[in-house]
Amino acid sequence: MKKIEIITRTFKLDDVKTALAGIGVKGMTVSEVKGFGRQGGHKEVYRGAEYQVDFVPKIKIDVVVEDDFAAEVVEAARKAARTGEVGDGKIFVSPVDEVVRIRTGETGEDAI
Amino acid sequence: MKKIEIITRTFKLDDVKTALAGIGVKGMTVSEVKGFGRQGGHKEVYRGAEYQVDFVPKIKIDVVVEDDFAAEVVEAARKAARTGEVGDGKIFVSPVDEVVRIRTGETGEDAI
Amino acid sequence: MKKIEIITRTFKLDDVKTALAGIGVKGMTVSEVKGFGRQGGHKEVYRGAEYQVDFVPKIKIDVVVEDDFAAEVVEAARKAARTGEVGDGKIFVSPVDEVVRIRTGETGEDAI
Amino acid sequence: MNPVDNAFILICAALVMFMTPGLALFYGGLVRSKNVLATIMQSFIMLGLMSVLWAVVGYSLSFGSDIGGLIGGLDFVFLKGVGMDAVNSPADNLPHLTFMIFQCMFAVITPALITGAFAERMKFAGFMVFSALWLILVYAPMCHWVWGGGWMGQMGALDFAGGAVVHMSSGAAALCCAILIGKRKGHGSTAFIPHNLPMTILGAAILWFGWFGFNAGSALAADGNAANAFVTTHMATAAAALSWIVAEWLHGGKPTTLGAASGAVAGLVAITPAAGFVTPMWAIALGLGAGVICYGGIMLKNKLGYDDALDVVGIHGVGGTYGALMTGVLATVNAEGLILGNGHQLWVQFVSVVATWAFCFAMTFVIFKVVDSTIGLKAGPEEEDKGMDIAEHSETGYQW
Amino acid sequence: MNPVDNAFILICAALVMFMTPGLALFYGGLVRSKNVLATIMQSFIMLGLMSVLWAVVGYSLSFGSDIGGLIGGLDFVFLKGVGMDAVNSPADNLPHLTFMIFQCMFAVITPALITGAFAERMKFAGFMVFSALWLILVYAPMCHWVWGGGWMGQMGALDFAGGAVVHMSSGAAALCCAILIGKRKGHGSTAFIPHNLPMTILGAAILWFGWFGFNAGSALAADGNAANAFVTTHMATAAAALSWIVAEWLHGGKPTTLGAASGAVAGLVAITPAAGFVTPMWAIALGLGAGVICYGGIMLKNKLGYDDALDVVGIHGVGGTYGALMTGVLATVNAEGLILGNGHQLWVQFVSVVATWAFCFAMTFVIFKVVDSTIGLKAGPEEEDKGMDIAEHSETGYQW
Amino acid sequence: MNPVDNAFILICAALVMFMTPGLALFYGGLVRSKNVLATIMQSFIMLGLMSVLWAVVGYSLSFGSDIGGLIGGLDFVFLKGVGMDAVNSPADNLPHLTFMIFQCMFAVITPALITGAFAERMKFAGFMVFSALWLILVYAPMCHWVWGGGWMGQMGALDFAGGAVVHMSSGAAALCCAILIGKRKGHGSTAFIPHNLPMTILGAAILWFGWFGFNAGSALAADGNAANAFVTTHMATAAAALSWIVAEWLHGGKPTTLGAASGAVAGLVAITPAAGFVTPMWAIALGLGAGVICYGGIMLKNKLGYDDALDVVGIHGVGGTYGALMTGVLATVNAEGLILGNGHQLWVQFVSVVATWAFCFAMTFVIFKVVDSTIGLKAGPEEEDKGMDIAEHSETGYQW
Ligand SMILES: Nc1ncnc2c1ncn2[C@@H]1O[C@H](COP(=O)(O)OP(=O)(O)O)[C@@H](O)[C@H]1O
Ligand SMILES: Nc1ncnc2c1ncn2[C@@H]1O[C@H](COP(=O)(O)OP(=O)(O)O)[C@@H](O)[C@H]1O
Ligand SMILES: Nc1ncnc2c1ncn2[C@@H]1O[C@H](COP(=O)(O)OP(=O)(O)O)[C@@H](O)[C@H]1O
Repeated sequence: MKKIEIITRTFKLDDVKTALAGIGVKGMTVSEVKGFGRQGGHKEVYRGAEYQVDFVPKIKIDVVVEDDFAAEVVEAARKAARTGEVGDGKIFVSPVDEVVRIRTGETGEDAI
Repeated sequence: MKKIEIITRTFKLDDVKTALAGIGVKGMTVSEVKGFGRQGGHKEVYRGAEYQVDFVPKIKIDVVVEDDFAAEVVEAARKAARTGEVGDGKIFVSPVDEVVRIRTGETGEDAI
Repeated sequence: MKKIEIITRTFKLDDVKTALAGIGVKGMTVSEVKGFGRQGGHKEVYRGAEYQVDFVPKIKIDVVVEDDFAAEVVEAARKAARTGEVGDGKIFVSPVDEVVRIRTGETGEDAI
Repeated sequence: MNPVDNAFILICAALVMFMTPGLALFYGGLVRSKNVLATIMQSFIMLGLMSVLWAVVGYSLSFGSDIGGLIGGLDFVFLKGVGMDAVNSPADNLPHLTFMIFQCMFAVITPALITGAFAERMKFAGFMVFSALWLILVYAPMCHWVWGGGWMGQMGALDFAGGAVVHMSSGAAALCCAILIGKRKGHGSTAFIPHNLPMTILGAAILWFGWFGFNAGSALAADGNAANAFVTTHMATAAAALSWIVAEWLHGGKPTTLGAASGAVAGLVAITPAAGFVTPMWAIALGLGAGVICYGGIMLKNKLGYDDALDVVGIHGVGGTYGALMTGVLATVNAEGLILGNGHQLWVQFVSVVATWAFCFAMTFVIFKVVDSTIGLKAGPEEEDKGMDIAEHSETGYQW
Repeated sequence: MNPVDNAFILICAALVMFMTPGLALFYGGLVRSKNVLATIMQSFIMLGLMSVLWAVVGYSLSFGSDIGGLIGGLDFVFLKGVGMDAVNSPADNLPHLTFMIFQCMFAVITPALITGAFAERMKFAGFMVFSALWLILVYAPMCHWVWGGGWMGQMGALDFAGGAVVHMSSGAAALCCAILIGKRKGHGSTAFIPHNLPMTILGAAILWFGWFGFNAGSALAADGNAANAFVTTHMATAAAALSWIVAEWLHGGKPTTLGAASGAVAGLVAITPAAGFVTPMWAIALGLGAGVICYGGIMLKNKLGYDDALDVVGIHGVGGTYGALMTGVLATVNAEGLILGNGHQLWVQFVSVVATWAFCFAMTFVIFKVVDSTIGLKAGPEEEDKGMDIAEHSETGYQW
Repeated sequence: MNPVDNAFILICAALVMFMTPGLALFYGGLVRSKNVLATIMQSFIMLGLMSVLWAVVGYSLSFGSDIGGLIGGLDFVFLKGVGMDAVNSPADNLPHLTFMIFQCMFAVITPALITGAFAERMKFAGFMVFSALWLILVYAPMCHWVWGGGWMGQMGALDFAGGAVVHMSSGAAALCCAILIGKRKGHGSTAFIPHNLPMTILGAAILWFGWFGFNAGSALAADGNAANAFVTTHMATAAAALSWIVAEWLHGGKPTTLGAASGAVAGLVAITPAAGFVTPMWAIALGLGAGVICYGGIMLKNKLGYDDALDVVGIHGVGGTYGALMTGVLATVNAEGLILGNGHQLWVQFVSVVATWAFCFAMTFVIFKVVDSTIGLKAGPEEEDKGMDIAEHSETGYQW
């Protein structure tokens, strides 16, 4: 199985979720993260003291899927998340050895 | 080595931590996440406007352990996290190539 | 490609970021996490009721890099994050099969 | 000069001053967290800008010697002749300064009320100019017409504490601004969920607290009228908080905390013109209606589709109008409304409602267009994405 | 009618009104974030429900013409005969409306105090009915007995601003409710850590501020007694904030911010019955005791094991009782307590304490059982898990 | 005894009391979230500690019969002879208790102001002792010198509501403490970003609201002077909020919300000594200057490099000094300043400024050194890392 991590803009969460649910993804897990990249940050000023903030708010969506479903998921996520501007983010795919559903104890592809 | 990701209900954090510590896990890292799955979300209403919120608060516990300890950890976590209701969550196991302890520079299993 | 997860003290974020950017890392993603480990937690008291809090605030920095760059990144992060006290944290290295840049659709090392 | 009344009105003025930061929190909690400071700022800075303008020229335009029923003269510019005694004071029981500063607090909060309409997408520089012009071209005339000896007051329109001057005027301006500035990015598709409702409740509580100064203080004396206005204010507000949550409950949802707070504000708004003219039990009736009607006003907005972000029209526009008309119906204290057989009063109220909406909408339209085409008012889409806090103020609200 | 006293009491009434949202924040900060709105709502909506009920019938039951020392008559239902002058007013220096609204604010906050006991697990619909019944069946009689011409006042019980009427009554009700509703899910095994202590401190600060209206206003005149009550209130509160943190410090912990805020509230509660009867230095002594004794009351709860979530019993029940008894000991201003050799006063206080606890506990028991078996009061376990904000109000407090 | 003035000053005292928790929030929002409670606590607990000390001895040292122009006698220790009537009252229109408690609130907030200087790194136990000594050895003498019949007042120094007594004294103490305690860990390399600016704005709003009690109440009567002080306070504050954001705007940044709040506080500070002596229009001028000068004061700190964490020196030290001198220039009401040709007044103000800075700095130095070398004041580096909330109070501010 594969874990697909989609790091993208916060306001794209709903679009990506809908796109993935649309192709049959049954579950996913989302975290709020801060990203550093080409996009650059912004300046903040407090009582005249300037601070450069290099991190921008992003979301990370983790989805674990069967091996042969992975490419389709990546493609759907990419399309849904894309705006074409710097800062759209990345998708990482990595191997997963095992999955367990806590409720039932099922393992492997049944557990996803 | 293996990384075990346990995604489960927030109020199960203490139970899982205690169970894992009980079988000899020395460290873990926890994040607050939002989960989408079979459990379903809830409705929110603000001045008459309804919003469907599909994400429910979950926690994710990451534990990296030696290869042959992984199965035991998964089993302990599964038992501790289980309520039997939809939404108990998932456990993912994936490979880790290398571990480094920052303080000492130790690597591999010594570093866990 | 490799994913390097650096779990360390919150106030080390800027140092690690600067160190990694210094050796040419172009992007990273940061989450706020809570860590359990040898460092131990602290006691909290509310109206005379004591609670032991075992988790301490940490940050997790995820960086995905080319395979042969990984060792250098780990070393730079380790140096920047180190204080020598218990609680400095860990670095985990794991395999990544594929990377996609959402904006351009580039894949593999070009996408990092 | 009566020291009791002086003491009472000074404390009331402090209470009314406190309402503007209360409003800042009420609004601030309703926006997304990336806009919290910009939203708060638009109310808070009115305490700075409007106060100074009021001293310089606003007070004089409102309360200077009447020119044709339309505007006050320049007698009091730079507070000339506004002193520590009652000489020239429109309220001869109060030091002129006391009367002036009590009125100042009304001039501060009124433009702040409008900001809810264009929240999350307004540029700060343009906003400051817009507000300054609005004070002079909309608020000061309205204030003069009703309280400063102008035509509405002469006509006999009843407006105890600002149903027209404060709430209809800001409601009409809000409607105009919401239409002209256009929708927020994502309106209709994204959820705009309040980021901090406890802050909104706190704001509503401060508003309720301060409104005692607003309405009871509008008696301008610590007499039985003040007591009555105090009680009607409290009772209408209580009733409206209840009826709003009942309305949403019956309408298929749950009774919400935001509903209770919104209902309270709706009640406060609706009782404002009536506070000194109705009895406490009629105030309860008026409040029960206010909660339901303002809730309906917001449902209507959702239908019509303009993006009045924080419902200034639904609460202040609708509530103020409803209150002004009901004053013409229910007045029995120091005035006679329809229920005492005086249909004329309702007609007068109706005329004042129409005139207020027409004048304030039209004038706001002109001001908005002028400022928008010179300095610019609407923030760009990238600014909206980043949030106005960073884009306009280089700050962020929270660092947990 | 005395305009000075009218001005003073109207402002005091506004201050007391502000206490209820203060309490909402005080309690709201202490619960888990998933219950913040429901907790705030249970206080805030009392401003709506209790105020209207007070005007309709509560005021009359409390201050209508005495019927056998037990309850007031229906003379004032729907505020009949409660006017802008002092006619019929229990305080002949005040407009009747002023007296009525000042008392209204007490009737609002008292049932709100109870909500801390059943926080995080109470259904809203049942709660509303429970509170309405409680006002009529518990608060109104208590208020009549003590201040409305009923038997406790006749007996000579001293209760300056509501030790029995407000604090013991709500404390006894809280104990009853905490036992009947049962524990929160996870009680004993999970940590229930306050989610927002700065909010709690803000609430405590608003309570302290508003309590000046509560206690000094209870002199019902802007005289030396008001000055004394103001000072004793402040000094007892200051002393109790100090002694609480010293108690927890010595008891093996650290001096906590929550301790300082809790101590302040304990001091405010304890001085309430005594405020007009003791000197400032005795108030300090009384306050020093209050901080320690209420801290002890909470330690006791931890032993006894009932789940009084936000310590209403420990602070209002224990503090009110202690204050009532100490009034019988320390009274030297306009009354004579034990230290002036008048043991009888302490006995009278003791009788009033026992009667208040017994009556309020028993009556609350009946009301709770009736409402619970008809409408239902306790939320289910899934609702508790989700949090009452979503379950009961379809809202969430924060979206960062 | 005048009941109007009594009512007015009691309400003003309540307003001033509310300022201390307002300050707690103002400061609390500016620190990092791990220090929010400790910061709030350092202000809040002053309500406990200073109030009790004031009753025990502080009031007497300040207002007891003058001893050589330097200190008050022990006539009023334990509030002996401080009663419900005007006997012995320094203000013969007020109950002695009313005067005492109004002054008490000033004694509470002054040491709280200092805490901004050593925020995020001060131990609690040492802090409590430091503050107690500071009240007795710095505040009480200063208060006596200026208002209690001491040499500064005799010399003719004008300080309407505490430019020297409250703001310069705390500003000088803050400078001394910031230098002695040293920098926070990471100062210069890490960003110390405010964790909750809405909380800071709320604090500023409460300060502004309460300051009406502070300044108008300092007229000690509900007369025209109170009206004037009320208006000058509001206008200077409004003007300073504006001029601060204009200064930062021109200085190359953006107009910030924190700037508006900081400017408001700077205006409040600067007008404090002048409130009763200048006209409203001069107050606007004074306020415009205050915003710019205090902004400059903070820029200077960034140059000089001491770690006055929350800018007590820049705002209270600089603002108080500027206000005191400007009082000597602009006074035209009940006094004559330079603009009326009375250069002597400016000289007197100058002398009082120098004496205040010198005395307060030196005395604070001694107290700090003594407490630091016995009980200890600076927290260790691990405590700083963990945050003072956990290290000193075993609590955390938020659990989302
Ligand atoms: N090598 C990397 N490892 C981990 N996260 C990365 C990496 N590069 C980029 N990211 C994440 O992707 C986000 C977007 O990257 P950025 O370079 O700003 O734009 P783009 O994806 O359009 O090239 C970053 O904010 C960061 O969260
Ligand atoms: N394929 C998946 N990838 C990542 N996370 C998942 C996936 N499926 C489920 N989850 C996580 O597990 C949680 C529980 O899943 P859910 O389907 O609600 O119930 P259950 O685990 O009982 O089948 C989800 O909220 C989500 O966080
Ligand atoms: N096996 C593990 N799996 C995941 N995270 C771990 C593991 N061990 C430690 N950590 C993380 O590293 C942090 C530091 O570990 P700790 O044992 O306290 O100190 P040190 O790294 O100095 O040995 C922990 O707070 C936790 O977040």
